[in-house]
Amino acid sequence: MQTEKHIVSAFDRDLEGVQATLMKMGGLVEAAILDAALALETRDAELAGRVRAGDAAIDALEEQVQTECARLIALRGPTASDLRTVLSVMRCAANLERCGDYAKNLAKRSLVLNGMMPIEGAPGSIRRMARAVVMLLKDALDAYIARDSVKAQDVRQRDREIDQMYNGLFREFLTHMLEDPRTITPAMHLHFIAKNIERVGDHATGIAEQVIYLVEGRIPDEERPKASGVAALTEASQTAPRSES
Amino acid sequence: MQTEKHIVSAFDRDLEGVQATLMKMGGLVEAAILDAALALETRDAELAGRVRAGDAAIDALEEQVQTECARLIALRGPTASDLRTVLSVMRCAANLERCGDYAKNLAKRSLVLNGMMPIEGAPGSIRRMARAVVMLLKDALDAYIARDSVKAQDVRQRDREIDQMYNGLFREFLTHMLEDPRTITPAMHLHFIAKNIERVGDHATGIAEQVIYLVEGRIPDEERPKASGVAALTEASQTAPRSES
Amino acid sequence: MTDATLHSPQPPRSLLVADARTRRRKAAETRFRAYGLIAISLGLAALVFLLTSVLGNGLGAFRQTFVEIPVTLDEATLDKAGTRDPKAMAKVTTVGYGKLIASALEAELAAKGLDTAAVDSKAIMGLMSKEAPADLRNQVLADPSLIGQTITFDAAATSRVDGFFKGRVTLESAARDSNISPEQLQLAQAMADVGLIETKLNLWGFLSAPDASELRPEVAGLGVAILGSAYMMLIVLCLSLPIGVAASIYLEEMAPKNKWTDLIEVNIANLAAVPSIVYGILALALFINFMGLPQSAPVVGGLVLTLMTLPTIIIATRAALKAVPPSIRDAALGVGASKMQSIFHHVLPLAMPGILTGTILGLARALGESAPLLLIGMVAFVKDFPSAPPEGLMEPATALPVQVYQWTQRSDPAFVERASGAIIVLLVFLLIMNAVAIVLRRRFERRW
Amino acid sequence: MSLGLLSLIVLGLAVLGFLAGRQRALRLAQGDARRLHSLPSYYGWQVFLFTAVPALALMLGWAFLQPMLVDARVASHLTLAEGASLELMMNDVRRVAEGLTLLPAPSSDLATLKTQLSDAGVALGAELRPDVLTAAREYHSESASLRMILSGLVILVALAGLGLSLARINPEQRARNLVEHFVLVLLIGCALVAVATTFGIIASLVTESWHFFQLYPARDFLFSTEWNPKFGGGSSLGLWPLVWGTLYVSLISLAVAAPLGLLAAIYLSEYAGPKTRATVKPLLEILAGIPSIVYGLFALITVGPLLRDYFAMPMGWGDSSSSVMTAGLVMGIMLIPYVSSLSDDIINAVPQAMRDGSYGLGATQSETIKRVVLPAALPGIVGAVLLAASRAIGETMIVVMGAGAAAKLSLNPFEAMTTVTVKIVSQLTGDTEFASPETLVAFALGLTLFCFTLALNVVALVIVRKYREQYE
Amino acid sequence: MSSETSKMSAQGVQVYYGANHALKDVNVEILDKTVTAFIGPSGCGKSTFLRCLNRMNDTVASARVLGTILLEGEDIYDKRVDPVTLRAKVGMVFQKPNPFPKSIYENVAYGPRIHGLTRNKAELDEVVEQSLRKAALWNEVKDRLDAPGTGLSGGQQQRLCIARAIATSPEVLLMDEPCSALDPIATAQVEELIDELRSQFSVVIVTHSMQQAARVSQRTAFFHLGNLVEYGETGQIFTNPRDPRTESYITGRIG
Amino acid sequence: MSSETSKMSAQGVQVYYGANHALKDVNVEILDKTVTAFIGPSGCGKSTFLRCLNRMNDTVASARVLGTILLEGEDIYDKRVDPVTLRAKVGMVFQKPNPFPKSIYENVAYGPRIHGLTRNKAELDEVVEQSLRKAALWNEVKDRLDAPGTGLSGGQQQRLCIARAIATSPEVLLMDEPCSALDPIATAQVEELIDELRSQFSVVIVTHSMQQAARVSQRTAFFHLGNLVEYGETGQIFTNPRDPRTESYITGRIG
Ligand SMILES: Nc1ncnc2c1ncn2[C@@H]1O[C@H](COP(=O)(O)OP(=O)(O)OP(=O)(O)O)[C@@H](O)[C@H]1O
Ligand SMILES: Nc1ncnc2c1ncn2[C@@H]1O[C@H](COP(=O)(O)OP(=O)(O)OP(=O)(O)O)[C@@H](O)[C@H]1O
Ligand SMILES: [Mg+2]
Ligand SMILES: [Mg+2]
Ligand SMILES: O=P([O-])([O-])[O-]
Repeated sequence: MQTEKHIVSAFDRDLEGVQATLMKMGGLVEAAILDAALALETRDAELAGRVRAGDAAIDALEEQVQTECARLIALRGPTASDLRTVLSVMRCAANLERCGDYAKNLAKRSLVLNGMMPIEGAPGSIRRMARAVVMLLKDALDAYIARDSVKAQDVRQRDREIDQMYNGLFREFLTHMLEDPRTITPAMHLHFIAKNIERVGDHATGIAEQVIYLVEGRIPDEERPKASGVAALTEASQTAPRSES
Repeated sequence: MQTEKHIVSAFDRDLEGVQATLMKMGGLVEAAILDAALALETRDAELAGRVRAGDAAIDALEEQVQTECARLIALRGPTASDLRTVLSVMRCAANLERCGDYAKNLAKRSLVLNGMMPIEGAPGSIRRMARAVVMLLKDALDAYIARDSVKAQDVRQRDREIDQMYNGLFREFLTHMLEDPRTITPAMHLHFIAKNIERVGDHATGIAEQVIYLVEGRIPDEERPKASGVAALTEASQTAPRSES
Repeated sequence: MTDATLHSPQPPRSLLVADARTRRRKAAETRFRAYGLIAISLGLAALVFLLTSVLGNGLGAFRQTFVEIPVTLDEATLDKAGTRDPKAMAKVTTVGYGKLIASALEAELAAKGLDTAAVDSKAIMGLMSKEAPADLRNQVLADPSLIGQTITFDAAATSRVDGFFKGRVTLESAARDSNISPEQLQLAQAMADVGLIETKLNLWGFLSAPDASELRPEVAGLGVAILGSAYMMLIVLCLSLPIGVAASIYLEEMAPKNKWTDLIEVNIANLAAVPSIVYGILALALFINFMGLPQSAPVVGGLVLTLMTLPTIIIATRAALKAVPPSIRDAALGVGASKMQSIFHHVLPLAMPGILTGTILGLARALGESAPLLLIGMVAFVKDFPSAPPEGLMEPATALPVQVYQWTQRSDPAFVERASGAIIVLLVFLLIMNAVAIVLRRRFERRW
Repeated sequence: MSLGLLSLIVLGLAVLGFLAGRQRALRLAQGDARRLHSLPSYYGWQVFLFTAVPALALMLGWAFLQPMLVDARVASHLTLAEGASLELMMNDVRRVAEGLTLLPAPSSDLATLKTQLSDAGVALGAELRPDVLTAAREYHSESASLRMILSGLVILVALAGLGLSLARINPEQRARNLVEHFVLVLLIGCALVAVATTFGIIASLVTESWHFFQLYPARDFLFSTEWNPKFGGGSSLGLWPLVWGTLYVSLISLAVAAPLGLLAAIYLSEYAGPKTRATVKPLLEILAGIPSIVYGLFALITVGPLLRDYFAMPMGWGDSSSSVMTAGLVMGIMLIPYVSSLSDDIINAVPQAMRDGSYGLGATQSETIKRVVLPAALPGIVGAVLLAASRAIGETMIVVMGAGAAAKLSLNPFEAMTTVTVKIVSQLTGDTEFASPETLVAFALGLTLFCFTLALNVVALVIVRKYREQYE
Repeated sequence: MSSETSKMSAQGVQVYYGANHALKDVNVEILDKTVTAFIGPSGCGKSTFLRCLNRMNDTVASARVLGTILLEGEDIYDKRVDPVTLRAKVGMVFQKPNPFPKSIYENVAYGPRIHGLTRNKAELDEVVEQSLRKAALWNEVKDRLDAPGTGLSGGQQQRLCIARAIATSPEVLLMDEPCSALDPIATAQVEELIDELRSQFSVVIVTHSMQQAARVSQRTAFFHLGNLVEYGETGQIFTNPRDPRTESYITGRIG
Repeated sequence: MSSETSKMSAQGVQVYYGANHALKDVNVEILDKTVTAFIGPSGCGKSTFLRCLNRMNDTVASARVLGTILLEGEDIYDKRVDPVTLRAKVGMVFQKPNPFPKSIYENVAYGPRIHGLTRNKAELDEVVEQSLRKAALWNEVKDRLDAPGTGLSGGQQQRLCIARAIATSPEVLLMDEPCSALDPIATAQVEELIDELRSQFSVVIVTHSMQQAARVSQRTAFFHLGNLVEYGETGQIFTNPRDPRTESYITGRIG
């Protein structure tokens, strides 16, 4: 990455502007996920409603970032690291937007769950997982800001932990369902919620990969260091299918 | 969109090349989804294995499209419709790649399901849904090739049908689970499979939106015409939460 | 495409081997170069030949053989009243002075013990220019205090004696010559041996003296011619520079580009190439015949040379104006200068070196021009200096190149030497003017 | 009041006007120049121009008209003797009148007056005749009074211009525009001088030739091959021997100058290093700067005898030192730089890109010159040679001094021949009387010469101009 | 970013060169404190229109301008308007840097001098310094104001020309391909300067380089065959032009 | 896309203009049937190096070239090599179109004529036609081969110059900013042509426009201050350059 200024400073200005928007988006998404998880735990319909409504703002920001980036490419014709920056901003925004969607979905499902039988401990577990994944997202964004590829690698590693948490929850909810058929419907929702939170982790990894792309000019080879490939699958075949779902 | 040639034909050549790659990707993805659904129905482990292995090719193609597009932007500095074309190709490739992931996941889960109790009629329903969604995807890609925004709008409308099919399957699997707790684990997998196929529909819609972006220069306002908004949700709250999950 | 058919017969050639064709081409190259060198050498040889011929013939004009005799300016003969009143003294004619000189010379010869038997006293006086007495008279009248003193008087020797010491006249040629006898020359040789006759530098005399008649080439000088030329140049400069510059500014900067200005342009280019003699005819018909200006006057010469120089100056000025890039004009107009302001503030000052160079070169050409002057009567024999301008402009004068022509038309071969000398003077003036022009151009040359 | 003093006064007034105008403008603007339409000095210039120009124009016009007016009035006093020309007498009158102004106390006695006059430096050829004296007196007083009137008028005009233009000043006045219009008119006037010159040339040549053809049949002039003027009358004035001589000399000179000049130009612009070029080019141009009189002398005293002694006499071709060959050779030397300089410019104007293009294809230098540069420059070079030809035809001094005076139609280049210009000079120098065909024929010759060179020049200029446009 | 008040307004402008109809019914509002770029293929009339805005076309004998052009509501083609005064208000910078071959100081001081804008030397000095500062040149030349302007580098020369134009405190600055004779780095500096100038002047720039128009302008006008095809916000013109001809030109399908 | 055999090879090339060390130790392999672009800031030595490749620098008295340059293995600076023969093999096209002021036919026929490449008129006609075809000009000029080359438009002139260079069937074509004097549409046509020529020749192009280098070349060499900083595949240079100086230049941080 270049640290000097562009000769024409307008480009630097534009680039900084769009990255600031991206960071704002990141903040909103993090808050949305945490809020949604809180709403689920506290059965706070009003908070959940706010999270659902807030997604529009995230969507709008994403659209703004995409338009700005397209404009930047059209007007400035960036190359090399500049181009990578713009493209990575676009991809990160797409990642964050999707995370926003998950938060909204979480909020929606938490409203649905409010009307159902609560499952002991589950919302707490969800919230813990949400907190962990938000930490991951935050770190990915920090790594982005700092163009810190080491930290980005770390994020990619830590996504495995999220995967493990998800596997744990998968089993937990399955147990509940088997134990008490009345919990089947709410557990289904919780299943989907957990899956979505796991996906947020994947998107954080996606952002971390953009950092590496930015710094090194190439997307890292394997999509992400996997827990253990086929072995994990056979194990998971009994529990939860891994990741890229 | 422009129909005339560029003065420098190399750009046209590049652009056509990358779009051809995209179409090839589309073909692979469609086949993968259909094959995976077939493997599920026929419990054909070998076919499922092939689908899983085939995803690497799709991923490679996606990476190729992304690199080519970045290169195209760096070398040609496209503007206006050219830029939109390049950006839409990048977004479509991301969409298709994700669809490829779903196909792979379907294949993986079908392997897992092979070892479990079969659920009557479910694989057939899944396969019907998969066929419908592949039709949708095909139409979306056709609309892309033809830059046909009318057809793209049609794709967006038809995504509702996929959503309805998914809702139907959701209830069906839920019934199975409630009726026979032994089916809970396989039904969970089927749930996720159905959800993923529904997501393929969403991605087809995403491609259709890119067509509209290409032709009209803007992403259509509401993400997609929804079945009925809040009304659908309250209904779905008892069944399946809609779409953006 | 049928690429295969293209250049198929050529076997691949190595760079390192020169084929016959290449060698032939190299030889042609060398030959061609030689032709150019030969042409230049011939041109330069002609120049050298011309200059040596002129110098060889003309340098002698700056040296003059003088008879040096001590003359006692006797008050009794020269100023009988003793009042030193110039009017009274002017009554004594050249004849009186002639006698004085003759006696002084004879006395001196006797004193030096030279044998004058072979020549009579008239012949002895014949060694000196017929102008000598007048010369002495002028000296005395200019400085009456000399009367009573004995001064060393340098009397110009006649052209034959002068020629003898410069090698132009020999004893044999003198034998065939009615104006000089071998005996006179032998006497002159003897006088030279004792220091009575000496050939010395006579630069000032040659440059300042007026023309002299056919019989006294030894005292003919360029004074009137130089003055006449100077007057004419003054007129040319004062008229052609402002008019030329003004006309150029109009034509180059102001005039609309249409058929009329095109015609004027061709007209000016043509005027520059009209033979100079045609201008002479114009001057004769217009200034002298029609307007009644006096013949032989510098004013007429000046006017005709002005007309001749004008196109040159206009062309040079327009070239100089054209060389100022249009961007300068745009720049001035762009900040709100009017057209006139842009021209007078920017274009003209920038073009000035070019204009001046052109003007000087035009003047130089005018200075060397003779044909038109012949026609307006400047070939007349003029012995009197014209007075100071402006009156002097109307008085008869001659000009350097015409003076040359005049002298070549005279029969005495001594005038050939004078003519060549005059040409050297003319060339020196031209050299100076051209040098100034070159310095100007070098100094202010601008590469945009 | 002399014209010089008068112009000084007018100029003085104009300078005063400038200062006053500037001052007044500033005062009207309360000292703040920004309120004025134009810069203050433009108001000054406006007053200056309105003061000086009309007054000076009046003065100049008057100066031209006055002699004619006075001449007309004075001529009536003269009794013209048999055979005497009015011209000559008027000259006397003017001289005497001029002398009268110089003398403090002119005597009334004719004889004393004459000595007085000659003492004052006015030498009179003939006796001073009484009618001449009266005429001179008349002339004197007429001139003096006219001069007085003129002075008064001029100063009045200047003052009027000054007053009027000062009065018109106000801050909104577009002084700059006014001044600029005024200057433009002056510029146009100057540009017209060039036109007037051509007009004057044509008019004088045509009118005098017209006089000639009234005295001498045009047919004989144009078609006769004999030139034999006799001042007693009965001359044959055929043009052809002169034209032949002119062309012959010009041809020889071009045969010398064209190849030498062109080759020299090629060498200088293409082969010579900057140092050689910087020395040789000015050296060659010296040849063009040398006045033709010098070449004339060179021909007369050096080349002529040389050719005669070493070529003509030994070969038995003639024994004249003046010859067509002498004049042609010397003129050829003179013309070398005309050809070389112009060709050099033209060759240099061929863009370097053209040469690079050729070198880039693997051409040698001489191939590049012969196949690219010269063909490109050819029209320009032709133009240069034509201009040199025009110069050769119009050249006077070299032929006057080198070619001889015998009008002949001969092919032998070592014989003396004569040219149009030589004959113009010989017919018009000396005492000229504008009444005989022997004198007037010079104008017809001049007209012929003018037409010849005009045609050549126009063709050459058109070619050169076209060529220049090619690369612009 | 830019206030949206109109500075100049061209209404139905048509230009003929003799019989050649070079500009056909052009309507443009030049906004205040905005960089407006004119783009289009060669010979489409960009420069012609630009030169209409300060009546530089008056100097072309064959040119005939119809229609109205208003500068702050006043018709600049009114008979009472002196083009000389107009050009002080609507400054111009040309394709090739064209400093006068005088000192840097004199270059900048020329405009104020001929228009009599200052009352004394101190005021003039002040104007010169301010203009050079605005043109981002002061620091580079402040120690050699007496050095000839032609001795500066190309980019500096162009900035000097801009300073010279600024010195008459114009309201609009017209620039006809101001960077086409400069190397890339000097171009960038001048572009940067244009970007800064926009806070104080309306800038109108003709450029052959679409990239440049994209970089420096907020508004872009696209000319084609003497017509104003499209005029709008630069981002929109470059990402989503309305007229297919603009689209074709921008994406390199027509020249 | 392009075969990877080396056509010309520069090894340790150094150029001095008098005492000015203009080019420092440049090593480049020019590949066969490939467009190689030289980019870099003004004065970095691009043209200098280009002109070393066909010894056009021989015409500059002060220039001194060290190092070896091989054309198909033969040292072109060998004493036995006649630059005249070399230049027929390594053709050159210049910045400004410079057709000879002759007919179109004569322009193209010039090279074959001076090198005696054809035996008769029919062969020459054939060569001219083929060259014009390759230069994508044949259809535009086939009906007026006798018209002067200078009467063509700028872009056509440049293509004529290319045809002229092709006519001696060179192995390498050098082009020094061949489009900088052309308008965008002509530029595009010439770029298109360069793209086509690559199937038959090695093309080396110097350009100031990075966009142009990106568009037409397969290999790019970046020069800076007389050094060859980076040389590689164009896509890589423009998306992911290895040297930070290249990166800075490409992204507009140094001029
Ligand atoms: N002084 C002139 N006399 C006659 N026609 C002119 C003149 N100036 C321009 N034209 C014509 O007017 C039209 C528009 O020219 P203009 O210079 O405005 O184009 P442009 O868009 O600025 O082109 P470029 O990008 O080449 O500068 C062209 O057809 C041109 O030939
Ligand atoms: N004929 C010459 N004599 C002396 N120095 C020269 C000559 N040609 C070039 N140079 C110097 O050599 C260096 C490299 O010049 P060169 O022309 O190769 O640069 P370039 O990269 O082509 O620049 P540009 O992009 O401006 O054409 C410069 O410093 C230049 O001043
Ligand atoms: Mg959303
Ligand atoms: Mg270069
Ligand atoms: O983001 P997904 O719904 O495709 O996992």
